[in-house]
Amino acid sequence: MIGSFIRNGFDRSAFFVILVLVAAAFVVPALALYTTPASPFHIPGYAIPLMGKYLTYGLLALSVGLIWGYCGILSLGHGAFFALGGYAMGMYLMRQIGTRGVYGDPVLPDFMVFLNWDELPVAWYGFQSFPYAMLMVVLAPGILAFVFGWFAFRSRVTGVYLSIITQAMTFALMLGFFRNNLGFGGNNGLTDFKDILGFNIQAPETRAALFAASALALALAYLICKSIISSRFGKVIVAIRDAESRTRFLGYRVENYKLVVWVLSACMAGIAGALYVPQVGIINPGEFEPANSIEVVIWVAVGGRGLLVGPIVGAIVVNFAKSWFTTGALAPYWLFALGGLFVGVTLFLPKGIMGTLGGGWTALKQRRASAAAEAGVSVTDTDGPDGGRLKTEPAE
Amino acid sequence: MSGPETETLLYLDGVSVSFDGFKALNELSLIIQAGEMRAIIGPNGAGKTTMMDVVTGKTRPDTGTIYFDGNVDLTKLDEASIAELGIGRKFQKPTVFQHHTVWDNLELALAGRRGTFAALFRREGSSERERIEELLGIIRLGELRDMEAANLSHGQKQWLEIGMLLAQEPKLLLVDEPAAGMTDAETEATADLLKEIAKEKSVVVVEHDMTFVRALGVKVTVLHEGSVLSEGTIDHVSEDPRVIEVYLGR
Amino acid sequence: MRILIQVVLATVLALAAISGAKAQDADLRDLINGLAVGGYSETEEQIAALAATGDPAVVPVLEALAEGDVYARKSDRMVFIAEKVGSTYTLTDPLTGETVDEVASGAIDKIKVNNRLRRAIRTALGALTLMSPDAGTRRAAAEAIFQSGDPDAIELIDAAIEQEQNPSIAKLMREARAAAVLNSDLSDEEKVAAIEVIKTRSGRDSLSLLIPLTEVEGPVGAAATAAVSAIEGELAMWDAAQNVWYGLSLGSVLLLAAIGLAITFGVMGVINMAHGEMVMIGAYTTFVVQEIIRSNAPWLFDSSLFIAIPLAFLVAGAVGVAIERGVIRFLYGRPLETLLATWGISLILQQAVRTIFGPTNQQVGTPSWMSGSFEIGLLQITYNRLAIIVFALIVFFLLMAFLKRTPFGLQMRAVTQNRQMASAMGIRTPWVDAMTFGLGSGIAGMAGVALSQIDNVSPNLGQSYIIDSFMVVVFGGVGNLWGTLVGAFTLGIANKFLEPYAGAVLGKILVLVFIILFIQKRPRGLFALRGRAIEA
Amino acid sequence: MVMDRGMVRRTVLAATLGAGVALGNMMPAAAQDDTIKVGILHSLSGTMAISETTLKDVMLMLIEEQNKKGGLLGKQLEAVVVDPASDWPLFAEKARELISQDKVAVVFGCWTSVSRKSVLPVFEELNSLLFYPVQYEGEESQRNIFYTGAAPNQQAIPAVDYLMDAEGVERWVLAGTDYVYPRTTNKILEAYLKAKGVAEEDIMINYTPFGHSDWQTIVSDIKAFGSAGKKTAVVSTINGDANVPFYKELGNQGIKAEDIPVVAFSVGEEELAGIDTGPLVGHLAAWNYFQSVEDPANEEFIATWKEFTGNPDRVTNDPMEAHVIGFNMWVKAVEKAGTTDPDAVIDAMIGVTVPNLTGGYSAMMPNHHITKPVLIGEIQDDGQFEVVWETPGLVPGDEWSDYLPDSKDLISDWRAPMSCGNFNVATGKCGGKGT
Repeated sequence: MIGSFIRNGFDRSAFFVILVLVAAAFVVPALALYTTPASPFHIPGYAIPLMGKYLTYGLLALSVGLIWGYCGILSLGHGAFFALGGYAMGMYLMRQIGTRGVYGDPVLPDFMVFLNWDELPVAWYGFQSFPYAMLMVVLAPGILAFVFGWFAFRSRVTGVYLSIITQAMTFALMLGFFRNNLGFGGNNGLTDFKDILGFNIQAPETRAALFAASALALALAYLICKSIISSRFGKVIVAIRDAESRTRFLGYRVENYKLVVWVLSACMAGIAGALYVPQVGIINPGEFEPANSIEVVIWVAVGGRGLLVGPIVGAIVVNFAKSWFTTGALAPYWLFALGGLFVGVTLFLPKGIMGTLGGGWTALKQRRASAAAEAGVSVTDTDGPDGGRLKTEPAE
Repeated sequence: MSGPETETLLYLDGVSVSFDGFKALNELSLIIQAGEMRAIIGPNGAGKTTMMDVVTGKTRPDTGTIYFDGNVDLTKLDEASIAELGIGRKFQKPTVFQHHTVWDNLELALAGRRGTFAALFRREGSSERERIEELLGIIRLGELRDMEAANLSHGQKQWLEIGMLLAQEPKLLLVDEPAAGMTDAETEATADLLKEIAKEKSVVVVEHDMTFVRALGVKVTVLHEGSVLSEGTIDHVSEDPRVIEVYLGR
Repeated sequence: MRILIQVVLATVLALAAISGAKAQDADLRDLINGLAVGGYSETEEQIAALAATGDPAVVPVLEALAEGDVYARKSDRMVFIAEKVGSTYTLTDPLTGETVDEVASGAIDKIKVNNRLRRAIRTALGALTLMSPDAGTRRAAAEAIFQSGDPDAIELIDAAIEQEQNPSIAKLMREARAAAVLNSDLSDEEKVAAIEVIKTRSGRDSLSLLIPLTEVEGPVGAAATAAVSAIEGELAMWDAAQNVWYGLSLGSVLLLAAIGLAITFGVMGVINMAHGEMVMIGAYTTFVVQEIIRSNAPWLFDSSLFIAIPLAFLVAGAVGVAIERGVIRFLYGRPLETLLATWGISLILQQAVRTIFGPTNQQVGTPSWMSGSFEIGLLQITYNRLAIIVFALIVFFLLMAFLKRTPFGLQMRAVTQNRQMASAMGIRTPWVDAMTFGLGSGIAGMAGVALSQIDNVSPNLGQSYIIDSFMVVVFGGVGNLWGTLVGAFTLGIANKFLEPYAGAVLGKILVLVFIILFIQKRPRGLFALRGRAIEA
Repeated sequence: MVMDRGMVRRTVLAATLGAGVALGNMMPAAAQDDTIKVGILHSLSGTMAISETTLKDVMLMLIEEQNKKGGLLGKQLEAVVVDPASDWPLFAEKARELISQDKVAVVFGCWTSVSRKSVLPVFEELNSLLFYPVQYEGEESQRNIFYTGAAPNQQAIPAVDYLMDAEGVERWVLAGTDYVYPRTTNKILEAYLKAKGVAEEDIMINYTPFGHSDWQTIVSDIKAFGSAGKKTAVVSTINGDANVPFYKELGNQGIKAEDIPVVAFSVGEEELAGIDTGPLVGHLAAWNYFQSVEDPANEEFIATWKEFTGNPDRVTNDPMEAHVIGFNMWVKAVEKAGTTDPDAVIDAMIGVTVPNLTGGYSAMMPNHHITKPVLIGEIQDDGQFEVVWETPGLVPGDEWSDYLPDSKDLISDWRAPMSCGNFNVATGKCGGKGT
């Protein structure tokens, strides 16, 4: 059953995307670790966590692209799931510090000693165990998404209203996590990590492994998303996107479909957050900021939301541009560039980079097909007023 | 209150709905027999679409009872459950899944399990394919099976929607203005199609086009201001002075 | 009595003979010059000595000292009142008021004052000005003595009360006397009577006088305890009123911030993330207007906001029209994409303002008529908050009238309800779109004028209001201005009633959670437009 | 050639990843030998730009001035400016970029504690130097970081002493933004006040979120708290943006400095530039520098600054002075070491003494904090401060507060042989309170 599910989605384009990601997972670390700086193929050490970060953003964008592009749910609060996953990982990493904190307390993280806490809050129990922490990486965002989605989809909150309350959700969480009393480090968040699974988090090998894990996680997530949208489930969620009440009148429980894809997307975002934190070395409530979540949506739009690969490309392109722009003389102009990008993409590339590139090829293919049709090969019924019209652009 | 009779398929009694003080339905009572085809006409705002909304669970009535197929109380169910009971609905504006192919549209509408888990892992079987082929034949879209629905003509979309309705295998079809925007030839063909369908199922047609209603040749109910104004054959209602006053005479 | 005699004597002398006054003046001049000797505590002693002369002639120098305008000339250690004119200082004789010299800043030393000295000066001035012919000055004097509770002033006040014609000032003076009595070593009966006077005054400052007395043994302590609990009971009642007032005030801020959005988002369906930047542009317009007024026409400063309001409307409105024509008109029917584009615009506008005006806060002054407060019972109402509430309501009702009563309002509603139909009837829909967006933006700009009075004028100004604005509009019901009004005030008051119990942060979180749950119950907001068969 | 959609996707994806790989090659590679690079890590956009942009400008000015004097070790200095955009993870990323890629010799940067915490592991890992110019909560001492801003004992405690002695304050409101600096400062102050005999009920602690703008309730609470018949003062650790509405509300509700003075640790000349200070005259701030300090070095600095920015209205403030001190110390240490090698400079830094802008000298101590005078200033109506009190001598920065139970036994000394940031004098071991 699972096998056929996966086979269903594993077409040529999926094969290539996965191939690129899997290859990157092995080749990039190898180039970083086993070539000398003199080699033309050498990748400098600092670039590894940077590229790993792009990939985790790619995974986050993919999770948003799945629900927005295929189910029409525009979440302005996905940063919350990302951050929750990140916090779960961060809590594990904090517990690994042990006595190496500045106060040397074996159990309590520094910020708790700092605030004179005597014992570990209940929420922190179990996080010294890696499997438990990984479970929470998925469960924390998953449960939040389930509760939120359960109410919202059942009440048929849709469109803009849903977007706004997702924003309210992440905003409320941000305010909450900023509170030092909550016990997650307040504004400073969690930082100064030492080990992951016993390996020094700053070692090049660990970094390479984290990069590889990010690439593989992204490849796996892509494969799962691809399989979902190729299944009948995928057709149903697209149907919901295009005509929700029609779907309902066909007898589909729209809220259940939305809930499943929403929770899945939240879990993916959580995993992205968990991979992000060890690579950037800090998690703090700033990740909950509504502006961050909006930025994710924009990566998706830039890359192209009608395709699964679009969000991944969008996240990588925008963040690469950000890294490049915020250095040196161009730094003051970064926001102009970013703002201009958003306006430009919505106006001139409504299908995003990948949608437009792909659309170009589809159009070309169709033109070839129409040339063939004129040559005598009937491709379509031309009865209706526009039944035989060939679209020069693919519909979204 | 006595229960609805056994051969009655749809039973509305004293149904009222109001929006911000405006009474869209006012004590509407209506009975559709099993196997019956009924045409419903009425001027704009007479409550035709609202009637469909309350039957399909989109709008909850303020008062009144609606029973389906004996003693199933529709006012307590949501759209999906009502659809599963066997009520199919075609919208006024053709509503198909624009970005799915004709084939996928029909496949999605096909009767069967609607659960999320099944949708994730189940693949279509040969009996399903046969049924889709059959439907494609009925709605004459066989050639266009791989075309995206967005690219269909208006008439083709109407047909596709009717096809999707059939795929649901409902006991009762609610059809809202099926002939709107169609050429004369298409209108005629649509009337034939509906008559064909009505041989096996109950059909309620809401329509403005009198030629079309006449072509159907069935019992007609005239709605006005949310309740039944007149009922009978097309000739009977078109001679009813009240009907002429509110509707035909304009 | 000594001081009274001196006052009378000084007045008589000053009026009688200038030659006689000269001798007095010489003594006073020495005392004033003494201000420049030693540190703060020496200066404080000197202030007391000046006050003890009871001579009204020392009032100007004490007032100037409190303002930090008194300097000592380095060459001869003479003390003058100095005013900076251009790059030099004009020295004025503190007693005669004559201009005596003009010196560079290096030639004089400022006599520094700190809070303690300012308090001493306030007390001294209170005693010296109780008999002033100006009612406002007498009132301030009585208030100053009430604050200081200086027992030496009792006799002075008694004399002043006898002469006082104005009953409200006389009451204030009796209260000041009571405060002084409580600090004196007079009999318990006197003190108990004084406690009664202060109890009727009520309020926080009365509490601060009485609370320390509750620990005193005997009848005074008992009376004070009774008075304290009476006042506290009264304050508790007023607290609720105070919360309502704060809620209304916060609500009016939310209303102002959201009302423009109710047009651009609620009516036009544009998810306008650049809305906050329109507010910011309005605030910066106010700043520019005030800068121009400061350098060119300082006498206009009190009207600066009235000049800024229409200008802010025009500037923000013009930016809005430009955004609509340049970007948004290509995106109608794709609301979620307007979100992306306007977010981009907001980033550009923020950075543009940061580039032009710099990243730091800009100073927007408060006109004098908006400063300060008055009291209704124990409820303190600040003028600027009151002005903002009134302004918000005026804007709201003008907008309602505009939409309901003018041809443009009719066209606007026609276009938003049925674009094709409106277009077919000859309405220039693109023009109406642009004007509607301009209207929403312009109103946001006017909100910026008001918000510049209570918040930072910085490039980030808009960001802090955007989420709240969306919450208000969505909570109230999209497309319904009344909903925005009710929504804003409901959220404002709810927030303020939660804040004392839950704290500012938790209060805000609770309000957000409430909105999320409320939207579940009413997915289209408080005042949802229920329509027939809105097809998905 | 016919490409299908999948191939396009693959190509673009590969190209994008490739671009990421090529990141290093696009930037100027290794440091050129004829300049010494100085990294500047301050936010130029986002919420912190309001404070940090000025620090970037002052660094550019200092570097320009140094180059006019002939540079350092015979080389010119070259500023490398990056924008971490008020985004804390981006601070770490940019720090890594400055050190690994641009090969800067030293970095001047950060404002918030969280940005410092974010970059700290990077400086440790890559062994470089960071000069951190802002007053902070203490409880930290790291080998690669030099703290030129005030520790709590160089700001908070003298301010409270002043209020107690000069103003006779007996009742205290500790109001702050809810983050680590106010929390720690208030804990230290609470312990200190209690040690001075202040009763529990005479201390009110209140925290508000970042950017809090509606202060009506809290200001009226302060008024209520202040009406108990004892002289009351507010010790404010309210951060940045929230100050303007706070002070505006104080002015409007008529809280005068003579009645309830507010002493702030995060309000300087820059912050006041956004407020009409008329109603605020007499409220206080504690810093180690004020623009109004009359001293030739300060006057020269202000003149240079105004000329450099081309704006006669630009003010100067305490963190700017910290950068001046830090930069001069670094220059001196490099000259002393004869190299920019981090280890050599870190060793040479300790003991370096340079003039500050208030007429004295500041020295780098073994705990990587510096000695500073503490000044208390009252707000004037022209937006400046007037110094009303100052410590008689210099106060050395104490990174581990004596008033917190977990840190009172800790000291730090980065000289050999101890070379430890958290040495426990009770256990005699390096590494915190131990077990």
